Amino acid sequence: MPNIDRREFLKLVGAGGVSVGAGFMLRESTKHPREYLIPHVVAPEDISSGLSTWYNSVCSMCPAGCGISVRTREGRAKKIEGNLSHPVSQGRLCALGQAGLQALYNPDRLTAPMRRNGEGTFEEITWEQGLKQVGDRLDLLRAAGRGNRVALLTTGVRGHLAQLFESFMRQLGSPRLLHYDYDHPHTLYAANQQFFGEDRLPYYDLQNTRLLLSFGADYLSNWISPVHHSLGFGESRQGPADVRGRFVQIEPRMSISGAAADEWIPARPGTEGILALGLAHHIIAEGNYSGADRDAWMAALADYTADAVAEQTGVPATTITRLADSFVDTAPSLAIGGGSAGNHSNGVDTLVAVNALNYLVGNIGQEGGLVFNPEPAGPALQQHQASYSTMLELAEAAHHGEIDVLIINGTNPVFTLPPTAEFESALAQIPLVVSLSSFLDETTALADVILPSHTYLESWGDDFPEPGVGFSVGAVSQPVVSPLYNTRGTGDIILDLARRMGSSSVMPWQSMEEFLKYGWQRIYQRGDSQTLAQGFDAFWTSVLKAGAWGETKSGNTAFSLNPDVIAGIGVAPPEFSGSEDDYPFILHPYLSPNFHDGRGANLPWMQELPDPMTSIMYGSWVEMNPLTAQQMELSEGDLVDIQSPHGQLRVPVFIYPAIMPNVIAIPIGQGHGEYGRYAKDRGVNPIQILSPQLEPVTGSLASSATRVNVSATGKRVKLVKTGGTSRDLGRNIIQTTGGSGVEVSSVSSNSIPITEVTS
Amino acid sequence: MTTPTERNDLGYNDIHEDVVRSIVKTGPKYYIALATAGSVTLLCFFFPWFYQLYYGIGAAGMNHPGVWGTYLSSFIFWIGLSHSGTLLSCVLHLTNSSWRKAMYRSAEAMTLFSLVVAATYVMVHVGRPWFIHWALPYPNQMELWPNFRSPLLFDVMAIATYITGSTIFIYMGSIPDFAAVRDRTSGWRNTMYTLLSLGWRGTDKEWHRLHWAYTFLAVLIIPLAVSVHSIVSWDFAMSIVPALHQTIFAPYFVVGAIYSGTAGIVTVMFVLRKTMGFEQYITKLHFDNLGKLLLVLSLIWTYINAVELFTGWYSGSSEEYEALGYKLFGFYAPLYWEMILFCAVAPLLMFSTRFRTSFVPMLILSIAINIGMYTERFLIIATSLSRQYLPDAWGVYVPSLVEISIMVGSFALFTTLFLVFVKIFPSVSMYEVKETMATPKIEPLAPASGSPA
Amino acid sequence: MNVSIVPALKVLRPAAMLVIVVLVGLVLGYWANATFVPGDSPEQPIAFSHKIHAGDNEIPCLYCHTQARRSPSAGVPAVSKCVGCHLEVATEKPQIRLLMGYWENREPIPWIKVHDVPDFVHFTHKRHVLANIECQTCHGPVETMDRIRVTSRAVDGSAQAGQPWKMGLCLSCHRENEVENGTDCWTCHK
Amino acid sequence: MTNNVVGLFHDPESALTAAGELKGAGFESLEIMSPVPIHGVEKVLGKKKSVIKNFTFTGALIGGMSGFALAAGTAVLYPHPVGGRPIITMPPFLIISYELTILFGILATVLGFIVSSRLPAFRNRVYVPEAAVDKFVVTAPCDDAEHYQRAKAILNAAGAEQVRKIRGDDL
Amino acid sequence: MSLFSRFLDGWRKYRKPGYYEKFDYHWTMTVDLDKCTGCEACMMACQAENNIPVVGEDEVARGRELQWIRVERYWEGEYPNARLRFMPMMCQHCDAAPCETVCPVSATYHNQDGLNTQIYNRCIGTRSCAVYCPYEVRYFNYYDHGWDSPLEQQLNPDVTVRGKGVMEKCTFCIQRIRQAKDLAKDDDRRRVQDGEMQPACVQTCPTKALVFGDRNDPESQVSLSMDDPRSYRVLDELNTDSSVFYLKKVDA
Repeated sequence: MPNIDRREFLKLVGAGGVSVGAGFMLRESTKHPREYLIPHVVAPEDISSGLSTWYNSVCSMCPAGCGISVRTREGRAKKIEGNLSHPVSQGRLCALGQAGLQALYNPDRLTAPMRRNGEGTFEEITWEQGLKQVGDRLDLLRAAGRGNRVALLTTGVRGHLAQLFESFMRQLGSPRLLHYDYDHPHTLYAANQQFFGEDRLPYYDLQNTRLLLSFGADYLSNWISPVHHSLGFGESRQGPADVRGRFVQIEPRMSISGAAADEWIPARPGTEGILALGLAHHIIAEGNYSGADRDAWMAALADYTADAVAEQTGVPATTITRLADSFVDTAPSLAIGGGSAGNHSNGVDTLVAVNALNYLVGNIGQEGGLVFNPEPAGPALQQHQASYSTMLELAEAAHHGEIDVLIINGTNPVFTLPPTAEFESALAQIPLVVSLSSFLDETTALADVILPSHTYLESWGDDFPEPGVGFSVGAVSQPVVSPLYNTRGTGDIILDLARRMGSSSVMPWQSMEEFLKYGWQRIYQRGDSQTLAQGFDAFWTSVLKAGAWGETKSGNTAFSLNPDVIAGIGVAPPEFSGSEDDYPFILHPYLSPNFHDGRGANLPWMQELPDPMTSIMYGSWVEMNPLTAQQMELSEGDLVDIQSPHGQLRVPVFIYPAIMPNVIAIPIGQGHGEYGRYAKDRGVNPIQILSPQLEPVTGSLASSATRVNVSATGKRVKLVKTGGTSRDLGRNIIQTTGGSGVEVSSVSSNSIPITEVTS
Repeated sequence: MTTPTERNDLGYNDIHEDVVRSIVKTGPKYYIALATAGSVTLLCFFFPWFYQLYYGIGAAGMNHPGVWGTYLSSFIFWIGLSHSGTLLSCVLHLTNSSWRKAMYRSAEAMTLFSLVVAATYVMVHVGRPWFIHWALPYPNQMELWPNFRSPLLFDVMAIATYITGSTIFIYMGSIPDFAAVRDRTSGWRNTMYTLLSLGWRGTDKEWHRLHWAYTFLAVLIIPLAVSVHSIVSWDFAMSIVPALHQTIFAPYFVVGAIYSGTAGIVTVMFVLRKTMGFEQYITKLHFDNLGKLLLVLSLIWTYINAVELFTGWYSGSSEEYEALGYKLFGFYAPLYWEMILFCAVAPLLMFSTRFRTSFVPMLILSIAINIGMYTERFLIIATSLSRQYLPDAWGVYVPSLVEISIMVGSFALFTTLFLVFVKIFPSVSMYEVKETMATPKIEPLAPASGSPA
Repeated sequence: MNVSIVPALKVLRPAAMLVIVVLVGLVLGYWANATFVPGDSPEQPIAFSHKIHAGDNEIPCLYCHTQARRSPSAGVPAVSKCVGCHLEVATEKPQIRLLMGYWENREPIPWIKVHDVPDFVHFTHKRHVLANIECQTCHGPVETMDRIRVTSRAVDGSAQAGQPWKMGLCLSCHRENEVENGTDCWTCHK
Repeated sequence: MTNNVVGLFHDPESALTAAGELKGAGFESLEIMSPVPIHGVEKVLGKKKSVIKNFTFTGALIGGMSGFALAAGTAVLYPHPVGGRPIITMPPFLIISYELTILFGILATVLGFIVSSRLPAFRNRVYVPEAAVDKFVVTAPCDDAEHYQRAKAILNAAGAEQVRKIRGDDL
Repeated sequence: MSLFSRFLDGWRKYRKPGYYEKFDYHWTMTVDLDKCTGCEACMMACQAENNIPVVGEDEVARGRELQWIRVERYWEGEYPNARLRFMPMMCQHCDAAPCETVCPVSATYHNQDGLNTQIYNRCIGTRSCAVYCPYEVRYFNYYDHGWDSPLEQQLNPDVTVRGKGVMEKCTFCIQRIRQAKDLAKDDDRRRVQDGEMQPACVQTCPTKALVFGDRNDPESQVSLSMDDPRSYRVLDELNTDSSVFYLKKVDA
C-alpha cells in the first residue's frame, strides 16, 4: 500500500462518502414508482377487472338511430361499435357514431349546473338551486295560466323522451314544443305527404335495388340513415353473385355518394326535379308506362321533353333518355331525392317529381324499391318539427316579449340559423333561457341557467328509428357508464321540473328509467303469447341485452295514387336571392361528413379525421371547379372573400375537380364561436351568409338558394390536409375492371357487371 | 522526390522547434478561439439537442413521408468528410508519396473528429437515443440481439471499426512525435506525453516494428474505409424507394465521400497554415496536388451523377422518372442546381495550375464543394422520400430551426475537438517531415532549386 | 532522461485512487440501498398477512383473487369480501378494526401494488392459471409471507426473493415449456 | 542496471559506420536511436524479423470467424424472421464478418506491435533526448571501464560529436 | 453444450429462406374497392381501438398525422367526367417485408401468424422502417402525445400507449387476435373460427368492403374473397408478398 498523506486520505474519504450517497440515490431513482390497487368496497356484479363488458344502446350522434354496442372495462367506456342485432346498423357504425366516446369524455363538458350572475359570467350552483329557479318560474306561469309563454326547443328526439316533453308542455298548457334540427328533411316529409298521403318516410331498399338514381341525396354520408344505406350499397354492389347494382348520382357538387356512384351527373342547382320530370316524360313518351292515368301524366309532363329539360338542367338530352331507358329496363330500380335538391325554393316539387319517377316504373311497395313503413311502435306523437319559418315565428314572439321561459335541449339554433333569423337577439329578449346541453355551445352560452344533461352514454332513453327499416324497430338506450360529472339525464330534469310544478299526479314517475319501463309496457303488450307469458321483466331484460326490439309486421304494400297529385306535378325553376350579375356563383353549403350540422366539431377525433373528399382537417375551405379557379387565377390555399347579399366569409380555396363551374361549395360544421376548445374559432360557418330564402310549402330554409360572389384577397394559407397528390399518374394503384372487353373468368365470380347500361 | 517544405534551409531542429512551439506556446487567440467554438457548441449543438431529447424528435422538421432529414444528411456528410483523411493517408503511405507527410496528421485528425461528430449524429437522429445500446451486440437478460441483417447494423459495425482503426492509426503514427514532445515538456504535459509515447526511444528495432505495424494498418484501413461509405450508401440503396434503390450508390457515395473529404482537407490545411505558422510545411505543392485530386474526383462525381439521371430516365419506370424529375425541377430544385454549380462546374477552374496554387481561391472552392456535397446528401434523402410510390402520401420536408442549429453546432463541435487536438498532437508529423529532408549537416545547405533525395 | 512510463503512472496514482474510490462508493451505495432499503415489500395500509390466511388457514388463492382464472388481472378482493368473514372472525384484533373502519366509511383500501410489470407488458393471469401453474411459481412462497414481497422465478425455476420480474425469466420458462407462440414478442407486447 | 556507452552522431551514415565497427569489435546488443527511421540499418545490425504479420493474420482470421459466429449465433439463439429471409442470411452476415475481420486485424496488429517492440517501457532504458530531435545515437552496453574506453575510441573515430556513459535499466 | 446444440440444430433449420414452413394462421385482409365509399369509419374505429392520439392541427400541418389506416384518394378525369376513387391503405403485413430487414434492433419482424409485428418498447426510433416501407403506412411518434383529461379514460387497456420516438403501425388488431386465440384455447378448440375475430376497421366497415380472416382456411370468407378474379395487390411488382388483397373497382 503506498503512503497516503492525511490530506489525501481525507479527500478520498470525502469522495467515497459522496459517491456512496450518489449510488444510494441512483438505486432509489431506478425504483418502480408506487402504484395502488384500489379494490371495490362491494364488488359490483357487472364489472370484472381485466374483462370487458358490452352494453347495447342507441347512438345519438345523428338522427339515424343506429344500435350500438359499447365496450366497457373497469366501468369505463372504451369503444363504440354497431350492434349486430340492430337492424339499422347491423354491427356497423360510422365515424361520427364511434366518436361518441369523445362526447362522453370531452374535456369541455359542462360538469355542474350554472347560472349567469350579475357580471354576465356563469357561476356554479347546486341542482336544487337551478331546478328551483326554473321550477318556481314555471309553476308561477302555469298557475297564472300563462304557461303558453314557455317554449321548449329540443333537438329531434324520438320515443319516450319526446312523449315526456309533450306531456310536460301539456301540463304547462303551451303549444310551443319545437323540435328543431338544421338537417331535418322537411321537404321530403312534405313531398311524401303530398304524393303518398303519409307523413312518414318510406324505407328505401338500397340493398335489393339494381339501379339507384339519387337526386342530390348524399345517402352514404348524411342523408337519413347513412350506415344503413352503406350496408345496402355494399350488398347491392357486390352482394349477389350474378348482378351488380348500379348507382347514379345527380347533384351539382360531387358528394361521397357521388364518388361512390357509377355515374355522377352534374345538374344545375335546383333543377334536379326538372331532370326527374324529364326522365318521367321520356318514360311515358316511349310507351313504357301503361297505367290508366297515362294521359293525365302525359298532359302534366308535356313541357318536360328531353331537349327542354336538357336546356334547363345542363344535362345532355342523350343522358336523359339513356337514364330514363335504363331506369325502366332495370328492375328493381329506385329513385331517391333529398339533400341539396330538397333545399331549394322548389324543394317539395322536386321530391314529388322523384316520387313520380318511382311511381311510373312501379318501384313503389316493391322489394328493391320504395317500401312503406308501418306506424312506428313508439308512443304516438304529434309532429313538432320546427321549420325555419317556425323558428322565425318563435324569434318574433320572443322579440314581442311573448316568451318568458325558453328551455333548450341539445339543439344549437344560434349556430344553425342564419343571422337574418335574429335568433340571438331573440334569446336576449327572453327573461329566462334554460339550456339542458352537455356542452357550452353557442346557444347555451347565451342561456341564463344551464342544467347540464348526461350524454347519451350515461342516460336512459329509447329510440324508434324514423324511417324504420320496413318494419317496426325500437331500442332502449341504457347508461353504459356511471355519470362522470354532476349532471342529470334530460328526462330526469324534466320530471323533476314537472314535480315542482305539482304535476306529480299526471307524471308520477320518479325517473326516466321508470317512465321508460312504463312506456315499454305497451310495446310488451304487442308481443306474442310466449313473450307475454314470461312477464315484463324478462322482456325488458332481453330488450336491454339485445339492444333492439323489432317485429316483422311490414307496412301496407298496396298504393294507389290520388289523381289530383298528377295535375299538380311540375317543377318551377329555382329562385335565388341576389342577381346573377352581382353574385355569379351559387353557394352550395353541404353537411360535413365529419361534423354533420356542426355537432361533431367538438370531438377531437372528428377534427382530426380528414374530410373524405379533400383530406382537409381542422378547418373550412371553399370548393371550386379547376376551370373557374384558373380563370380567377386562384390556386389551393388562396384566401377568398365569399360575399352573399347577407354576409361575407373569408375561406381558403380548394380546387375540386367535380363541381359545376358556377357553383362553389362550403361544408357546414366549422366556424363555431363557442363549443369547446376543439371547435372554437376554427373555420367558417356558411350558414352565416345564407339568404333567408324559403321553400314555400314547408317554410323550410332553401339553404342551397344563395348566390355569392368570390373575390381574391391576395393572401394565402396552407390547408391542413393529409393527402399529397391526388392523381395516380398512371401508376395503376387503384385498379379497375369491367366495362367492356375485359376478360373475367366466370367461376364463382361475384364481380361481373351484369347490369349492362349502354352508354 | 520533392520535399514538402518551402524552404530547403530548414534543419531537423527547426521543425522540432516549430512543432513543439505549436503545442506548448499558447497565445490568447487560441483561448478566444477555443472559448468561442466551445460556447457555440454548447449553445447550438448541445442545448437544442437536450431540448429535442426532452420534447421528442418532433423538435426537428421530420414528417410523415420525410421521416429522415438533415440529421441523416449531416451524418453522411461527416462520414464522408472523414473519408479522405485516413484513407488518403493510407494510400499515400503505401505508395510512398512524400508530399503526404506534412499534411497527413491533421487530415487523419479530421477523419477522427468527423467520425466522432457523425457518431454523435446517430444519437441525435434516433428517436430514443437512451436505448441506442440495443443496437450493440452484448449479452443481456432479454436474450435479444441486434438484427445483423439490417444495413443500419452494418453501419454500426463499420463505423465502430472505422473509429477504432482511425484512432489507432493516428495514434501509432504519432508515437515518435509524442516521444519528441515528451522530452521538451514538463508537468502534466510531460506526464501525458510520457504515457502517450509508451517510452518510445527511437531505436532501430522500434522503428522497424512501427513501420510494419503501420503498413499493416494502412492495408487494413483502405478496404475498411471503402466499405464504410459503401455501407452508408446501403442504408439507402437497400430500400426500395425510387431513386434510392440504385446499384451505383456504393461507388457514388465512396467517390462523393473522398471528394468532400479532400475538399475538407484543403480547408483545414489552409487554416492550419495560417494559424499555426506552418507556412513552410504546408505549401503550394500540397494545394496543387490536392487540387489535381479534387479535379479528378469532381469529374468522376459528375459522371456518376449523369449516369444516375440517365439510368433513371432510361428505366422508363414512372416512379424513378418522377423522383428524378422532382429532384431536377421540383420543390428542392434550386438546391439541386446549386449543387451542380458547386460540385460539377466550379471545380473545373482547377484545370488551371494558377488556380490550384493560389491559396484563397482554393479555400473558397473547397468550402463551396463541401456546401455542394452537403446539399447532395440532403437531396438524396429529401427528394427521394418526398416522391415515393403512392402519390397520395407525397409530402415535403423542411428542416426546423433546431436542426439547422444543431448542424451549425456540429461544425463548432468539430472545431472545438480540432482545437483541442492541435494542442495535444503534433499537428505536423515531425519525424516524417524530417525523413523527407536532407540529412542534417553541420552547415546548412545553400538554398537550391533542385531537391536532394 | 526518463523513458519509463512508471513515474507518469505514479503521478496519476492519486487521480486513479479517486476514481476507484468513487466507483467502489457508487457500487456500495447502490448495493446498500438495494439490500437494506427494500422497496420490494412496502408497508400496506392494513398489515394483511398472507401467512395467516393462505398458510395457517389454507385458504386457496383463488378464493379471494377470484379473477385470476378468467381475467388477465387477478384482482384484489373487495372490502366486502374481507368483511364477509371478519364480521365473525377475529373481530377484536386491531388490524381488523382498521378494516372495519374502511368498511364503515365505505372507503376502498389503498393497497400498494407489489408485483408490477411495465405498462407495455400484457401479462395474463388467466392463461397461466389455466395452465396449472402454481401461483407460487411466480409469486414465491406467499403462504409463508407475513408481508408480501416481490419475488420472481429464477431461471432454474426456484423462487428469487427481492428480485423483480425480468423479461429473461419469462422467456426461459416459455422456452423450457415450449409454450405455443411463447417467444413471439406480440404475445406479451402489443 | 548496466552502464552503456552512448555516441551521438550528426548524420546517420557515421552512426551506422560506428555501429558496424562496434559490432565488429565484439559489442553486442547494439542499438541505434534516431529521430527518423534509418535506411540500411539492417545491413549493419542484422536482419530483423517482425512477428506482427502473424498477429495481424491471426487476428483477422479470428475476427472473421467470430463475426460470422456472432451474427449467425445470435440469430439462431432468438430467431426473428425478417422479410422472408432465412434466419442465417449469408450476404449480410458476411458483411459483418468482413468488418470484424478488419477490426480484429487492427487490434491484433496493435497488440503485435506492443509485444514485438516491447513497449510500453516500464524501466528506465538508456535514452538520449537529442535522439528525438536531430542526433543519431549509437548505444552499446559496457560493463567496465575497459570496454567503455574501447567503445569510446571507436565512436570518436567514427565521428561522434559526443560520447557519454549512461546507466540504464535492463530491457 | 445446450447452446452449441441449439446452434447446430439452428444451422440446419434456419438456412432456408422464409424460415416458417407454414404460418399457424395466415391473417389476410381483402378490400373491395367497389364497395368502399371512403366514409372513413375504419379510420375512426382504428383510432379508437388502438389508442392513436390526436396530434393537433399544427402537427398535422407539418405532416405528422398518425393514421394506422388511411384512405387514399385519387381523382381521375376532368369535369364533368371526374371520378374520385378511394383506397384504404394500412400495413400490408408483407411476407417479404422490406421494413423488417432494416430494423437494427428487431423491433419489427414476422411472427408465426404471418403478421408484421411492431414492438413499441423495443423500438429505438431510427425510422428506417418507414423509409423502407413502399406503402408508407408506418407512423412515427414525434412527441409524447397527451390526452386532455378525461379523454385518457377511453384508452384501450389492451394496447400500449406509445411514447415519443417510437414507430407504430397497423397490427391487424393483434390484441383481438390474441384474445380470440385465448378464447379458442378455453373451448378446447384448436383454431379460431372464421369471423370470430375481426380488426376494428373490418368490424365497423358500413359497406362490408373489408374482409378479414385466415388464408390457411380455404373455406374462410377471406380465402373466397382473395380468389375473386378482381383480386390484386398494390405494388405487387415490388414482390413484397403482402397480405392485403384489393378487389378491383368495377368500372361500369
